[in-house]
Amino acid sequence: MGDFPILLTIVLAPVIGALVILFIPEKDERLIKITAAIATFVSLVLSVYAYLVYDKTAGGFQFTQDFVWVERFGINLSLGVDGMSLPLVLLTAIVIFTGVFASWDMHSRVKEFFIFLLVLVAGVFGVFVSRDLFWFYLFFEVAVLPMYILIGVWGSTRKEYAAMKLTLYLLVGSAFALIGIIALYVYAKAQLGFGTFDIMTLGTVEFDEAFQKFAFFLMMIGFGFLVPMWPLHTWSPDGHVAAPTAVSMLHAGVLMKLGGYGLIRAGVFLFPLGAKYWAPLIAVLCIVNVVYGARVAMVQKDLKFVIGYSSVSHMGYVLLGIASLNYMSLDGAVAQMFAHGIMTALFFALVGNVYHKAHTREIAAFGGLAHQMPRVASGFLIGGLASLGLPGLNNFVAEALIFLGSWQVEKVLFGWLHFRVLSILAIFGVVITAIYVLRVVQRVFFGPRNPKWDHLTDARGVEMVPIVILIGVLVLFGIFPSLLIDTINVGVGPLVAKISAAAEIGGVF
Amino acid sequence: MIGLKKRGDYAMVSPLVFWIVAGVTILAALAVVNLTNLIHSALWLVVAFIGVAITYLILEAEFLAAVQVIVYAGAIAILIVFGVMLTRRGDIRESNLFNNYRIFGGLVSLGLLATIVTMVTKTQWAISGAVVPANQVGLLAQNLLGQFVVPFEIAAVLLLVALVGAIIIAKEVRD
Amino acid sequence: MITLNHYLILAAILFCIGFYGAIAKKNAVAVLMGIELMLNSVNINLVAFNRFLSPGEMTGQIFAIMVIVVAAAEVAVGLALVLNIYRQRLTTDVNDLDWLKW
Amino acid sequence: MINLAWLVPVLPAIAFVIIIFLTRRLQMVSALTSILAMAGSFIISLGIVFEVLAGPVTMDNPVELSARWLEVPGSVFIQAGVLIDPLSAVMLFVVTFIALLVMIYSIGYMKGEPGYSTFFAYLSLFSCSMLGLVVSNNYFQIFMFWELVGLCSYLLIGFYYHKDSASQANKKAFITNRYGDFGFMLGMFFLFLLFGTFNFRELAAVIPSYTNEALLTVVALLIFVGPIAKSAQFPLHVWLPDAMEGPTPVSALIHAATMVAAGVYLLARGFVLFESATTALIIIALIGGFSSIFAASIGLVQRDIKRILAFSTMSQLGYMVMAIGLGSITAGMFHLTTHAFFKALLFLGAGSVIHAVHTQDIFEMGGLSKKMKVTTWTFIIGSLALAGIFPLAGFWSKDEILLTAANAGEYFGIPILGPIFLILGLSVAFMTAFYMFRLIFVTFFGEEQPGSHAHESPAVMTVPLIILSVFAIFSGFIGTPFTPNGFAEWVYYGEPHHPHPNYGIMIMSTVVALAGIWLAWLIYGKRAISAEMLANRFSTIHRILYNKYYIDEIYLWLFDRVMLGIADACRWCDRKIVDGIADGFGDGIRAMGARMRFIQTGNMQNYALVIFVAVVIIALVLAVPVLGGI
Repeated sequence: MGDFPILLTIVLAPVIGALVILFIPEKDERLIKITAAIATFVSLVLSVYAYLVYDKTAGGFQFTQDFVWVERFGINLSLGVDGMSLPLVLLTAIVIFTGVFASWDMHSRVKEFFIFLLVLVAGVFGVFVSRDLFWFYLFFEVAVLPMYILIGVWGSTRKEYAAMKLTLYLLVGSAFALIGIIALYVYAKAQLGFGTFDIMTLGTVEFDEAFQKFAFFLMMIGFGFLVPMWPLHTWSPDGHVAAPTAVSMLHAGVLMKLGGYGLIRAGVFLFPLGAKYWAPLIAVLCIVNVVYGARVAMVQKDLKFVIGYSSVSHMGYVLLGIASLNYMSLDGAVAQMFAHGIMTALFFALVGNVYHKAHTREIAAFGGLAHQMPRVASGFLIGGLASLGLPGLNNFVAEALIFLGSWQVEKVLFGWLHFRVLSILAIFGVVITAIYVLRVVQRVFFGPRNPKWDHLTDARGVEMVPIVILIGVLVLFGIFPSLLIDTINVGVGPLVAKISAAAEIGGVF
Repeated sequence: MIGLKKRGDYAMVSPLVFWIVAGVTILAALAVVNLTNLIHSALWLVVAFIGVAITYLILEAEFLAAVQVIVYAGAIAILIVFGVMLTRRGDIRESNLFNNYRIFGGLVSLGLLATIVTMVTKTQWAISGAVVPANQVGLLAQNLLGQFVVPFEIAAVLLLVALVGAIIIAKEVRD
Repeated sequence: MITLNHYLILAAILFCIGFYGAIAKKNAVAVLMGIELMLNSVNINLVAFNRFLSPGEMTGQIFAIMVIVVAAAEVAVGLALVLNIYRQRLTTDVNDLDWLKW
Repeated sequence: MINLAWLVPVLPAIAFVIIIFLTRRLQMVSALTSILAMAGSFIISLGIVFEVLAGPVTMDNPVELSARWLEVPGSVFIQAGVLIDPLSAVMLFVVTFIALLVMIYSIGYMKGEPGYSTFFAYLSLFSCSMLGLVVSNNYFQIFMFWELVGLCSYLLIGFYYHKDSASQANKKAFITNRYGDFGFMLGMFFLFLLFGTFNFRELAAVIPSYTNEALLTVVALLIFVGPIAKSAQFPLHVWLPDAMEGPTPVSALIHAATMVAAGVYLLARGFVLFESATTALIIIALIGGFSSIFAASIGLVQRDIKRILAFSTMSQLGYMVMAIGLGSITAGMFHLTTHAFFKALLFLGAGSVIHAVHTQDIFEMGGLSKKMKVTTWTFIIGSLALAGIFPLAGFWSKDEILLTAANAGEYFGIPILGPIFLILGLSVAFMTAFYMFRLIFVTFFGEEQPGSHAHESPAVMTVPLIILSVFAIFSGFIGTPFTPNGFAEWVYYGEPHHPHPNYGIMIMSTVVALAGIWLAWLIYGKRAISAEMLANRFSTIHRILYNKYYIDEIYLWLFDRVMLGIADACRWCDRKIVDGIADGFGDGIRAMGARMRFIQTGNMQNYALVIFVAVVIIALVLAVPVLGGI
């Protein structure tokens, strides 16, 4: 394949798909869906190929391509993936491919829906493959805005409210990040003598301590909105709940990962000192995320809200991984992004399936659904088990690495709160997760047969595609984690080297 | 105005002419604004347009002067009068009244004027002593069809669009 | 001797009068007239600058021509609008036209 | 054979995959697939056992095979490994053997159940996890399989998911075990932090030289939290009785013979750690002993045949934990082995009974001995073994534990401990004998229930019973004080020390057990003493015992009030405070907009005026100063 522009194709395939759909008559829904499936399949195949071909011994950015865009400001469309972004590209490809199948039963304004969906995913791909901060930001905005329309038009329950809330939160967040990026650019320009947005070049700049603290704070808030970090998180459950199935999958599965990825790439990598300074704050907030998110999930009445809050809780682990700032924890953070993406996509695909057929998501309305929908029940159970970190599934590996990593941290916050106490709280989150997951599984799927739901049909045909693929991925990477971790190691290695090279600095607390 | 002397003579025109033309134009403009009869205003507008045309002549831009007379004093003024006629309602003598901004608007205008005048007088202009070329119309044509052909064509399209648009907007809508 | 400043000040006076008309009149047609006066004064500026600063080039005059073209279009469309509004609302009083506010 | 050890867990896993994906509709094929795979594992295990017995593989010289499973350069290296020493060889044999018998038994027991194939798939998955746990060479792997057996337990308890009680029970089992795993995980991480490895052998090399005993004690106790939950020790025992909602073969395999014993196995496997933390060891012994008597006392008054057995299991597990806590992994593991045989036998016998009478309340049974001869006799053999009657298996292993208990004072250097544990052990032995024979007299010999259509179970169920009863009788002989080169020479920690026969303890335990049987006979066999009268006389105690000391109620209250209370508070906070602030921003801006609306008059002249005012101001501010002021 030599010089074949893999990454560019990955990004453009959905765009081309959207363009083709533009010319398909509205009535021909099947063709539209098939086109979308093909477009995303191309991305998926190429992502898998890139994942397999990526040279782990060489490391660094590979499959690079550069297009000069605005020379004066040093903005280039430069693409490339390293061990950190590659799994996330793969994640995106898997989630969108399955997402298309999960929306196979969509029948209103199909054409527009798939066009927006594909544009959205192109933006997400773009974020993960750009090496240029400007494009990183640009792609990010491309990913956010279609979300507003997708939720506002095709959503359910308080969709206008949720769409508006989500968009505003994300835009506020991205505004912070933008300020950070611009400040970074200006500072680096003064140092380097030329302006550039290239991450690797920026990574060579020695930022002074005050600036690092300032810039990392901006990045932390900006991407913290996205992750979402407590207390900036309330957009996410509302958004999850209101969004249509495929959008929920993408949203929880991938969009939130942009935050974690951005925080690592544009935060920790560029400002290791700033990261060390602010890490205690992130650590404290992420524990709130984990424990509090899980607690809130425990008493929700709507199935999707449970999953929404579980995402808040699980993304807390990612933040914990970042806050711990060592090899294992950062590895775990990236792996957790991947694993959680797959897991939560599975959840939303299944809930979407149930909701589409039963027209309600209220937990209390169900019971004994395993009689009518055994496959959905099994899938949900496996998702739930992944969620509570069962070994043999991908999430366990990620969480274990995060915990192991955070366990190594010898910091003491506020002079009395040992970092390990935070780890313990986070690990306790696993117990709470088990409680709410099993509670939902039991109330919805177990129990006596409820004749009210006898008309529901089990997942079959195309509906099985997302379930099978997502579970397959969870199990594969769960049993053979080195398939995933070895790649991530390659990406995190240089980052860790940079962190340990940075001076030690007292934290904010 | 036709048959004036050879090029360069306009510069010799007595300052008096300028003062008269300027005075008339300003008075006409004031009349446009201050009269309460819209028809009168329109007519005084024609006077002001012609005054401007003469000013162009003094500035040795006779092509523009001609265009000014034809387009403004001719076409636009007539259009406006038509507009007045078609929208007439009530007493024509009370058709052109002031609104609430009469005083405040006036003050702002005066302030604006003062500002501009200050700026104008404070600025040192790089006056060029060069002579106005002989064949102005030819030069204009060369420029318009050469260097500025794209704006020229766009202007043409704009006119066409404006024409069509005006027709469509003004057309009676049948229910 | 009539200098550039004289023309500029003349233009400024016309402009301010036109502006006053556009601001302070009730009738939409009168507003249009004010705008025409303003455009004319701008043209005077353009031509005067052309004459005094770079007599060899025609740029100023070409600009003026463009302005005249646009002004013509503007009057046509503007009057059409006024006509249409008059038909809908039976008024030409701009104070009644506050639909920009919701 | 040892080099094939990795196949032992893999074969059932393959069976699981085959059943799930291929043979769900073909019930018998599924069952045979499971059984074949299990038989393969069993044969390999048998080979391993013989090789271990014959060869140079000892506790000090194990065989270890491993592959790289997960690595973060310079930080952590986790292996997928196999560690074969006599300890794991014994466990392999026990697990594969009982799993095989239980699977064969299930062919008959599960006949006609929907989800027949699924059941065998789950059993295979469980076998895979349990065997993986047994052969693990590091803490991390053992933890993973530890959770996986928990999952299988969850799935199998909830096999009758249409029953509300079953779906509640499996949730409870999983969550309770989660608390245990939480502690286990913390302990494991601590261990890694201190020593930088998870591998048992590497740890064994470095732990003894570690000096900070307080820290080691904390680590040991944290790890012990895992076994507390898994082996149903007080206070995390609440799940085990409820787990009896699962099909009976499951109870036999998972909740009696193997999975619940995993906790004991872990203690034995990681004994070097506990041994280095004496305080932890004492606490382990106390918890084991307490659980043992606690469960036995509850077992005295229960009515449900499976629950009685469940409390008995809990009590026996407490015995084993106590033995290990008192420093003898030999005794603990020996009892684990014999207990696995006779407790599986008892459960399968109970299954046979339930299969015949379709009830689990012993007072609704009665007189079954006439109709179910094989079941009755095998059940009695099992009970005798459990009660510890000479010369059955339970006698020898219990004897060894009591011996250990008697030596506890010496071992810890605290003389008072010896008598305490000995009395504890003897009282448990008494209660055990009593409740088992209460069960037997009521179930098999009481009056026949009118309209009972009980009948003997098919051969596929009774043959495993017979095989197990053979083991229940004879398996004890591998470890008697009179056996040369017996169990104590295989499985030991440090130096093998052959037990010397202590006839005093032997006689005491026999007398106590016989006394228990006699009392049961008086009350339930001969009915010389009225059970109702006793229950009324000691009604408070009876009620407390019958309600399992109200532990469940306390937990429920804690969960409802504390857990859910906090959760509700969090939700309220999320909606009202966090979201309130966020929405407040929005509302604030909106209100500001409402105030500012008057600026937007919609009047274009107004707008133009403002624009020009601004122009004037900007010109004055920006341009004029440049030109030299007004």
